[in-house]
Amino acid sequence: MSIEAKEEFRPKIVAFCCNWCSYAGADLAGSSRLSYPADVKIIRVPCSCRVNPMFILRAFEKGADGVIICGCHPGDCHYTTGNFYARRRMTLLFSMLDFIGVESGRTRVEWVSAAEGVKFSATMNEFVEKIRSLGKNVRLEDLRCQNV
Amino acid sequence: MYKIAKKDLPALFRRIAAGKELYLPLENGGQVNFGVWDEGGSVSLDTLKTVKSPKDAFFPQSETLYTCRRDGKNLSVDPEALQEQEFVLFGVKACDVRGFEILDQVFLADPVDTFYEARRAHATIVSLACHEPEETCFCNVFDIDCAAPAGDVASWSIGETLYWKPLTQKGEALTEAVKDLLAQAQEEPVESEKNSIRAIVEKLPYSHLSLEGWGGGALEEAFDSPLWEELYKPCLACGTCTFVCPTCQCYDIKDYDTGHGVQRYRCWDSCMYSDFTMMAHGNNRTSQMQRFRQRFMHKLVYFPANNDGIYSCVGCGRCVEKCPSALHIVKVIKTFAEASKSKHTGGEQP
Amino acid sequence: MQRVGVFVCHCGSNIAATVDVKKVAEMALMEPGVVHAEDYQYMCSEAGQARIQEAIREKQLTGIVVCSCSPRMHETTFRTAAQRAGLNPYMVEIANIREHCSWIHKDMEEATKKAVLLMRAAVAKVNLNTPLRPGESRVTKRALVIGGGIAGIQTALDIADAGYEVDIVEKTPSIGGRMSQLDKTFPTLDCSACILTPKMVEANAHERITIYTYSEVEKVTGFVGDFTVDIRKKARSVDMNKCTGCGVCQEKCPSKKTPSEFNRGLSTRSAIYTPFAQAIPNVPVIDREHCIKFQTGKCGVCAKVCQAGAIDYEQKDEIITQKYGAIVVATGFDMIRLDDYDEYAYSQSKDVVTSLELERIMNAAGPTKGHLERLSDGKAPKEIVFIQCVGSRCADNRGKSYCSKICCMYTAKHAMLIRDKYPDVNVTVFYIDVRTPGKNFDEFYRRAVEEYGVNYIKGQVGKVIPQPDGRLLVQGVDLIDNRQILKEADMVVLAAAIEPDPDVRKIATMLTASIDTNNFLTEAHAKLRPVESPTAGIFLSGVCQGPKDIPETVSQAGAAAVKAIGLLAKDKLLTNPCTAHSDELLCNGCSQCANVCPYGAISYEDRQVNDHGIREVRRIAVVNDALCQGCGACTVTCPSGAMDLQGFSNRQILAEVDALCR
Amino acid sequence: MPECVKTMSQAEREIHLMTAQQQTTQTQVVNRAKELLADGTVARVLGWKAGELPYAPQPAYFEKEEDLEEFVYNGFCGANLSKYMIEASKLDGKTLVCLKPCDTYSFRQLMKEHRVDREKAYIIGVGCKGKLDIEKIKAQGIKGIQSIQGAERTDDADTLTIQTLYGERTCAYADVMLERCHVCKGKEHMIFDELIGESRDTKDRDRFAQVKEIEAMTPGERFAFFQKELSRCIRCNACRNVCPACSCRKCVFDSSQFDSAQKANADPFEEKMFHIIRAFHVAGRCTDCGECSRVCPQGIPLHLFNRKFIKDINEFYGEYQAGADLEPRGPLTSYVFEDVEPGIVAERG
Repeated sequence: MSIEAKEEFRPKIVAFCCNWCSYAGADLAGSSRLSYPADVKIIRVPCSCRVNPMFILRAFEKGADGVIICGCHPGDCHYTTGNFYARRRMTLLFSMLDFIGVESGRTRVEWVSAAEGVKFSATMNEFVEKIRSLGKNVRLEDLRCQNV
Repeated sequence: MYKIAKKDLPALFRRIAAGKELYLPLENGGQVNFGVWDEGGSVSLDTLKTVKSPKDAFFPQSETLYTCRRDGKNLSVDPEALQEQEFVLFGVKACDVRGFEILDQVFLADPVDTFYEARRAHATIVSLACHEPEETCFCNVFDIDCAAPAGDVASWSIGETLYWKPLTQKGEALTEAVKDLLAQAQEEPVESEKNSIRAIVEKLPYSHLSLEGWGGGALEEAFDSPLWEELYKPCLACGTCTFVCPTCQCYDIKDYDTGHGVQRYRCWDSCMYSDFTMMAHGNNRTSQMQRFRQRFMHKLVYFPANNDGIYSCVGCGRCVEKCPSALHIVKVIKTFAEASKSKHTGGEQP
Repeated sequence: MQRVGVFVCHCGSNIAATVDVKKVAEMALMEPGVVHAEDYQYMCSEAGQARIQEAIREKQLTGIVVCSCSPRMHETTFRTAAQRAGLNPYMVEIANIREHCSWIHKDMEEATKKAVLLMRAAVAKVNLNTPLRPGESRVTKRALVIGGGIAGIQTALDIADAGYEVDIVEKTPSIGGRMSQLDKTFPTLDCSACILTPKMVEANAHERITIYTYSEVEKVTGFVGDFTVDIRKKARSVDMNKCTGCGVCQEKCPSKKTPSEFNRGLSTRSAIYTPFAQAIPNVPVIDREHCIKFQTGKCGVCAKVCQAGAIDYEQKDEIITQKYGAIVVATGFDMIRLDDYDEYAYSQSKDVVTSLELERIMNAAGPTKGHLERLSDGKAPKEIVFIQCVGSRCADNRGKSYCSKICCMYTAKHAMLIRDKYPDVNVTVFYIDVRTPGKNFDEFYRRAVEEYGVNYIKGQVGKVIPQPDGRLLVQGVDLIDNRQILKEADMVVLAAAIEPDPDVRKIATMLTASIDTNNFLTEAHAKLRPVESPTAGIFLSGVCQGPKDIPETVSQAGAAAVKAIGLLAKDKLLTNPCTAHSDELLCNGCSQCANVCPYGAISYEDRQVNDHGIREVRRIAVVNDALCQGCGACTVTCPSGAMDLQGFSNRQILAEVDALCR
Repeated sequence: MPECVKTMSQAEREIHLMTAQQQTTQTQVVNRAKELLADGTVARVLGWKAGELPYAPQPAYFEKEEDLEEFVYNGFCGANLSKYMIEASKLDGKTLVCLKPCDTYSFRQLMKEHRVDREKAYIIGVGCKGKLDIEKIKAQGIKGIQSIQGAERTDDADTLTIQTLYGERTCAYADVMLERCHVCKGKEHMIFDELIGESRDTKDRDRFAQVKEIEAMTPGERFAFFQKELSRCIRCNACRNVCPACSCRKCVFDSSQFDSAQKANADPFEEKMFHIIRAFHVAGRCTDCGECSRVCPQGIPLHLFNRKFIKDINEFYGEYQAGADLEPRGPLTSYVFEDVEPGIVAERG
């Protein structure tokens, strides 16, 4: 392996997945052996509505390059309405991040059902690709967290 | 006494900045604050008051004390290096120079604050007389002469010329380093400028503010005064007054988790904040009245009580300008002085 | 500080082949709080669990992390194991290093690195875990069944037979449902009424079953074990206690022009009516919309002729409030409306009928007394065409994407019955596929084709054109012979798709039970929990969950009953401890959280608080643990962070974020 | 719809207005306040009193009639007093509070959130003809201010005359108004017990013009813009503490809930975190009263954050004005099935 290839940019990506649909979708992707880059790490939350904007900013602060939130499809929320609130919150938050100049591709919401292992894997592949093209997150990182 | 044409100031700055870090009042988005100058920096020596005082140069709003790094279960601790680079603070007003002396009382007293000490030792202060003092100024109440500022070099901005007078050895050294840019000058224009400044100071609304009722001896009386209960009410409990103040010196020490260790840093704190001096059991000042009282008692009673009568206010008037509720030290001083006067002249107790 | 044990599972080679499990265990020991780490072949095995329990006891562990398969798989297993060793089950966290790691990554180094991160996140979380204890709530030993069709009746009978009180709420004047409208049933061809009526009677006579007909569920509050339901008993205008069911009122009623719902509008009924002869209860209702007395104030014939004096024009709707431990939804189905299928001329010709209408036509108690005749002119048809999948298996938005499941079989039944009774009538069936899975189903279909000579054509009908002579021109294709077919028919029967009763959406909302895009109620698990709704205490019976035939409906009804009985048999329920809680010192009482709570679990109270010496009365949010399902919507709405979720607290999630971004 | 609790009969009110016609709003308020204090309707008055400087009146409570001699109401009374009503609601008796039209939106929003007690407030809706920004006056190079004439705007006096240590200066009233007055929400009071003084709609700008300008920039330019603006933030919390929507008993940035108790900008991330989260927490609740920008000692245009959210809410979920109604659900506590997806942000580019 050449040195160049070794230093290829490997983004840090945090995926918040709701327990009922998307986490199960990720499980299905796993049991179907549908691969996606190891850069994606999943945090299980009960519902997409549990994701606080502060969690997202915290991830960026600590050096994440992309954050994706996955939940049940609108109308299918285990808690009936959680993802509707999540949708509004994230729309506004993403718009604000975009407004202050953070690249809009770094954040994403995707609805993935428990049956959509294929979609989960495809989404993650796509998202990682997008983050790789955007490069390292420098606009929302706390410099103190850089491991030097 | 030396002088330099104002148009040549960039050359002077460049010269100083070549060997040392140079702090100047810089304009950013309509606001002027001290900052490290570089080519292209928008210098504003005409601004009477920077938003923040220049105390950041010695006591930054936030500074790392040491860094712990974690490697498995092993920890290593790296103390933050002390200031080693020489730097020049240019354009400091008389009140702010006095502000440094007050901070010295705190940080250079035993136990010495080494971070502060190192910065003080490496700094040369070029002060600047206040050409046009404003209605919020009351430095002369604390015997500060804004026409003849202290510092290592004093300067006066008169017309198109900056007059320059070294006052200390450090000042002489700096003068030596830039001497080819300076020309010899007469004292006379400076003297006349001083007179004109002092004449304006006489006319300032707060110039004759009475400090009656204050000072180290007023402890119990002032502390128990019912006036606080009335005074504090509009206070929003923000930290604006403390953060723009040249003499506020309280700080908090906090840890930041960097993911691979901890950075211990200190940052300015404000006695106006509800978590100021928070301890495990809670807070010893539970109401905003108590927090409000603390700030003024500290500046006007406790500090003079412990520092030979020196008040820890320099009359810069920044808080007077910036308080969102138009509530500030002048209001407090006056209210107490009036109450004290009426009491001593047999007037009604407030 | 916690004492954490980390257990890394090989899962045979499922994990160990791609993740260096020894390395993960070794790295775990570097983490704060971790005092024990080991790896083992199958952590979920008896031996694996024993190792965990031993470590908990010997190392006095206060929390454990199992790096293994998905928590959806074995979280409960490990929690139970930990509990047996004396550890609080909520001090267990799972790092999913199989589905989310070893199974999707190939490179060992990379997968191991990720597994270590996932382990660290779980350790970071468990370090902040606190022991949680489920609360208890009582169980009301009474069940509510919504819907009085065969599904509801069967469920009610089974629950009642087990010894619990059951109430059936039926919106029409009689129980019986769709099955009561059917003539014969496949594949045995026994008479529907003959097998249904005894069940109806049994339910009616059962000492533990109360039937509320002409009633609707109005409001549901509460939660599993303790629902409170308001039932609106609509004014019947007939005193149920006095009426003898003699039927004179119906005979004498001068308003007889109302289309009969029971006969699908193919006949009319009086304004005071029982839907059908065997109705239970056999007490009529006055349809006030069509009653002359109610509309004009003049008439009152029924009151005059009623010997029992049962007619009560003053009767008002009555609200019955009752507590239940379990609720079974059995709201059934209806046929879709055919407005969008005008190519089949349903609205243009009386001789184009739906299969349910045909059931009524064939039925001896139906509009034609069981004679097969054209509704337009009363003539006996000679040529009948059946069209399958009208609105089922539909690719476009007009119909339903699903298969209605029952149509193939009932069409075979219809065809067979017609050919049997009227051998001179030609029967042609246009179909996409004939689907006959089920005991004796395919044999039944083959009999229709082979013994009764029903003409099955694989292909769809494009258009049905009413002819000037009253006959119907059917344009179709034969896909096997690949040719156009033009066929003149006397009657066309449409196998219209079935859909959940439209009222189910309203009911699902009241119950906070989830519903899919087709309005079928969603089951908690498609395979493993097919008769439970994800909302605890709500069970599903019959077609409200998905298309099914009578035997399936009855078996599902029984299954739902068993689930409900299982719940009612308990005296107390343990509640999910992962609920939201409000910190009284941080709460603003602003009511934002209640706005987003889907369970109405948040209320406010004025409470005396002591905020570090400041004593005052504050409006504080209070979460009802039994109602809270732990979604966390409130926690994000709360600006001060007063509202937090146990088991998924702000700090726990942040700790995971930090660990993953390290 | 404005809520008007009629405490005076229409006739009484007309007479009151007629006799008061020649008086300034200040005198009328003082007279009325004295009456209400005297008859025990209210226990105290919350208004403004003359400060140390001519341009800095101070929010103040008056409990005695004679104290009201110090009461002042003029163009410098920009402070939104509705937030003080949170504490005043805990006191015994009613508090007479003077609210300008835009302040009443805040009061209603606080009512909705149960943070103020309507029963504890006697609201005098004071007229407003635009409030002044001392920073803008000073930005014209006016310093050493001794006195100011014309701070009480009338129809025929639209100029400020300012005596300074360095001579007399004048400036046009409209040129030195607060930013928020240029995008005035209108002269209607949303809630009041009685009205005193006339108001003027001073709107002469597009409320979202600046937001649109920034939106039109490239991400890099936007980043540079906010980096520069926010770099001045000293985390004094004046914006938060003055904000009527930031009414939390304990702010998340002061508590350990999210490990977010930060007091200083040790890193540029923190000021972004603080201002984004603050704006997010008040999104759908912020009435756009503009107090945050008014009090910022560093002149950061903080209202841009709030306006961005308001603009998005209006575009995505329909026009919404916080505090214009008492409907408990706001844009972030409601939804419709067809809401836009968050992906719209990236799609818009």
